[in-house]
Amino acid sequence: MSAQEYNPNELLICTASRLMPDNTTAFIGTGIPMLAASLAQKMHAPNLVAIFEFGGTGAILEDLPLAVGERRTFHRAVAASGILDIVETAQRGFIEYGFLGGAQIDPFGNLNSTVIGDHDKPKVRLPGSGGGNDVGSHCWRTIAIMRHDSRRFIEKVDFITTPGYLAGPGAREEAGLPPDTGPYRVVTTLAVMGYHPESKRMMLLATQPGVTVEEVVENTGFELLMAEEIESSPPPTAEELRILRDEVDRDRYYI
Amino acid sequence: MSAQEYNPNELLICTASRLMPDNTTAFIGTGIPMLAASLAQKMHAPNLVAIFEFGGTGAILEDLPLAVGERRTFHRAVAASGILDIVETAQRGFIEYGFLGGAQIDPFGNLNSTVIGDHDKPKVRLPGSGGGNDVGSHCWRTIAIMRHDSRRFIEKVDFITTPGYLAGPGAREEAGLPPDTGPYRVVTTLAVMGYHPESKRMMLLATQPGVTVEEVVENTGFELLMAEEIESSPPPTAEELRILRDEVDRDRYYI
Amino acid sequence: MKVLQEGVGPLIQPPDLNAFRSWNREKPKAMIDKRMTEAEAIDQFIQDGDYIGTELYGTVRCPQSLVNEIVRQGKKDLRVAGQGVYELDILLGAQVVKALDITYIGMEVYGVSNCLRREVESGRVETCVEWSNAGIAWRFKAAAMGVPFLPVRSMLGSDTLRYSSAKVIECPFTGDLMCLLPALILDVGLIHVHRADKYGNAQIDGITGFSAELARASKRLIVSAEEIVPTEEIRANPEKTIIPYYLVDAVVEAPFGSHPGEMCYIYERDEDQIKEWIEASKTEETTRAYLEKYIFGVRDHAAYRQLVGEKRLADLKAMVPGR
Amino acid sequence: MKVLQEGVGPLIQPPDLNAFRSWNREKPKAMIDKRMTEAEAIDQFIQDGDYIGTELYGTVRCPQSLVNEIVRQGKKDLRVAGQGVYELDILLGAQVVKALDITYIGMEVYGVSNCLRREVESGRVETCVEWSNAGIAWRFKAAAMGVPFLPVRSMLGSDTLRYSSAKVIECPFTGDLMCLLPALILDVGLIHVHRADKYGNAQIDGITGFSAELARASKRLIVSAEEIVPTEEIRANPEKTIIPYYLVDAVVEAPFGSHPGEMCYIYERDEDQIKEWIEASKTEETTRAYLEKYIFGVRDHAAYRQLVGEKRLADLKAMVPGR
Repeated sequence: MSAQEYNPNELLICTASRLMPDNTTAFIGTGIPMLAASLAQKMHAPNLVAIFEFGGTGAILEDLPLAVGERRTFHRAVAASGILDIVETAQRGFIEYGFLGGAQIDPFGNLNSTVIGDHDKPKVRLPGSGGGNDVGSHCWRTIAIMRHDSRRFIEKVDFITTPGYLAGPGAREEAGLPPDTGPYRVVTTLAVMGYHPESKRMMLLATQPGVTVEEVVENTGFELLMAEEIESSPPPTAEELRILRDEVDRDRYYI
Repeated sequence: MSAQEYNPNELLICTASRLMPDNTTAFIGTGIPMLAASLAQKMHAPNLVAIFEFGGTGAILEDLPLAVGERRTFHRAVAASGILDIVETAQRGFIEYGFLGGAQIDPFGNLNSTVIGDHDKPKVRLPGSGGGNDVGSHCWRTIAIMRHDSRRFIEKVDFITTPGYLAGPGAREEAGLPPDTGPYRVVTTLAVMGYHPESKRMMLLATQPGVTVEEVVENTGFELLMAEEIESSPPPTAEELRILRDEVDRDRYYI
Repeated sequence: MKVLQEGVGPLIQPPDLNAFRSWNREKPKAMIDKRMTEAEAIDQFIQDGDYIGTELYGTVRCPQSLVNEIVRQGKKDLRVAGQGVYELDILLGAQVVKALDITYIGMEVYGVSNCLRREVESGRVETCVEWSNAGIAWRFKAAAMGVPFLPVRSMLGSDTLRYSSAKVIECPFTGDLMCLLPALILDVGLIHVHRADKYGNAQIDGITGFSAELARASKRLIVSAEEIVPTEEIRANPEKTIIPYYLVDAVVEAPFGSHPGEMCYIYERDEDQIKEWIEASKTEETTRAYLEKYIFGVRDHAAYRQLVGEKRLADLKAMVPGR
Repeated sequence: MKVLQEGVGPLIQPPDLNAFRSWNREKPKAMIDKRMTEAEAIDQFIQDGDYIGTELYGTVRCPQSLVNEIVRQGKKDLRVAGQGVYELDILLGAQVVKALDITYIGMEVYGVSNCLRREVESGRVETCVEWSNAGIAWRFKAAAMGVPFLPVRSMLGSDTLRYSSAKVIECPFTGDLMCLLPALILDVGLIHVHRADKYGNAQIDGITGFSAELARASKRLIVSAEEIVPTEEIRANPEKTIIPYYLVDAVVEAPFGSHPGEMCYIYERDEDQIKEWIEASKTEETTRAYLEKYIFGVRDHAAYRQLVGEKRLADLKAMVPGR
């Protein structure tokens, strides 16, 4: 694939990568977030502090981790501990960004990765929370990376595995979740979305290259708020793609 | 000092040592219990599992530890962790024996090491609980090592730092302490005492060599129950004294 | 204690910490040679219906040779605490699981677990009680501490809590709402480590996941190790001991015990066999064939290693870079 | 949440975990060179009236050069969490402590602390709130977990609980009574370690006491280290890191930083100086003379080492046997 062309995963990785500032802590889950974190370290954020659920803190992501507890998640790390040390670090307020995924998302950013249908008689049994609920409860800002279609972006998820803004403004705090936390961005191959500061409903911030606002709306199963100015998310740069292909994922596990 | 003679500390150490069976766990505090544990390992209990508050488990007490967190408390240990791992091990029921001390003890084995007089306007401010309360709450059987006089063995302690049987039968359980735990022995230079199985009051089991029952009673500020048969605690043996003097405390820190 | 909300999920294993204390008191504190084979350990320590748990992360450091033996011996009606990938998938594929305290069972980048879907959607797994990953680990931690619950801020506001057996209360110090997680005491815990001595003192290299917590939350604990080492090696580095011997009931020497999963610094994951399983797990029939080939068709873990092949195992070792 | 009993002791430091979260969010996550002298660290990070805590066991691994500097700079009205021997005795001897969450302050085999007696019996220490050793460590652990309390079975039934600020409740799962310990968040934590890099990544050899817990319970953390090592040495053994850099505000290189206490594997305790202190601490006058000699009379920790003498320090090193 040439530097001008890129595949959907490459787009997601580059878009997510740019959301990670230097000298910040980020709770990194399996898949796209690992590639995004590795790319970020090699681009604009050499001191991004990657934190992995099962104990790695501050690893240098020279080689791409393929799973959340494998040796690359604590390669030349500053600390290698265990899951509770990590999640308690998040619970104590030290982790700024967290990455999430799911089968369904609603306008308030609530995520479902547990069941389609009724919990006790599910149509589809999904894997369950994993670390998702922990990340969504404790990290200051969570970023969901999703496939974008109207069966996934729906008015009401079948099961709130991981809390977004729950029923809306104030609901997280009422439930006892830490104040000032919650969903921050949703990244898809069609768009980048945020949340309205008052209503806490999902809001279109930017479209991905070549995607129209109409396409985004069409593929979203609920009313999407619109930012005053909808930006065009810039495509992956030649430099990003080069590093991604030649350094981050040399073995093409994901791209 | 010849093998036939011995000083009060040597007597206490030997008496306490014999209370530690082989292949048992014992929570060892600073001072006499350390010497007793070391002596026990070199005599009848080579596999006594000495557990030290700040993290040492199963050390080989070749050299005498002088304080509860120093290197000899985890010398060739099977594990070296921290205070919470140790006390949680006790809380989980793994530690059979625990050693205690105090400035005052009452008929139910409650111990005071906090204040003489009123807490908020103390006549004498003592060090406080330290690990005492933890040991007395969680270990199955506690052994108090005390100086024996009627100002220390009193009807009511000024402050219950460490719970014995509190107000009597059932009181520990009512307070929420783990069932079937509590004071087991009191060792002094005058006697060895236990507790009556029903009334949970202190009971004379044996006198130390050369001490009469009357002397024990005289030096006890409350009514001491009497075992059906009061034994004579055998004096330190020549072998015990030799090991104590030549191996355990070569440098005469304590003896 | 006023409870503001409680999950509808049943307590699959009740948190009786006093009974746990009495149990722990009776465990032998002597240094006993506990070495045995997978077959002996599973036969002696796991009963049908037991509540079991495995410690691992993804496919890393799985007690796989032990799990295979559970299936081989036809243990059934197991209740299982799960965060798992391949190893819980194998148990589900073998249809020996009746109830789950579940946080995550899936194939990571390969997606959902076909076996979990079949077993839960068919109702063969009768009960799924939901938790987060840390939620399960904290439940082990509570048991390890010897207390019946821990307060946390995970799970609040979610259906994960609603379908758990957690409870919500108001903190009597601050007024904050807290999720209380009940202690989880395992009948049998299974952990694979880098090295252990014959008594059970065990050490792990790299991150330690929730091994300390699960080991301390288990009434019976089976440790498998890549290598059995002399006790002097343990005593030379007591800081590294994460499981002291008195927690352990059986020590199984299991080189490549985590295969097809990996063991950091020793061997890498066998991606080909994982993919073979992903394919096989798609139908009950191919699942049975896979189990036949890798579990029922081999006598023990040594025979399993032979089946996988010396060369392939050597290759997985060779893939490990310097530290 | 129905409280069945509560201690009469005040909460010297309230457990506001939400404020702690916000504080922690603002702490820099960048790798910044945090090396400074004792004088700079104490001046910059400790204010009069602060709530401080030291981590150690007995006289082992005391942050003594930092404590000496606190006295030297005349910090006062400190609130202190204490389990301590020599180092808290020095603070009490210098009359800079106003309130104590106390578990043990004494001289171990040498008996009660004269300074504690004088300061408490005179009322200069205005408040003593009682806890057990593990009680204080669990309070740090609660803060480290980010929760406002932990349930435990220590302290139940005792006056230690009655004069604490713990509360007793009934477990909503089992009905067992539990003692709830409020989280303890320090304004400033002081820890001495074997090695740290310039960013604050810190490692300890041997047992670790409650260092992990106290470090994570501190709003500001001053780490002193026997040795500053290159970060690559830390990254080569990340399992050994007990304090990651982002918790740390100041890194002070302090060889013999624990003197007259000991540092396992490096130097032994200076029994002669401990005895000198025990004698000196008997009256206010001799206490002042001791402080004059060892603290006010020397400019800094280097001058202190010179006063103690190279030969004596070398002897303390020589007393350490092989491992």
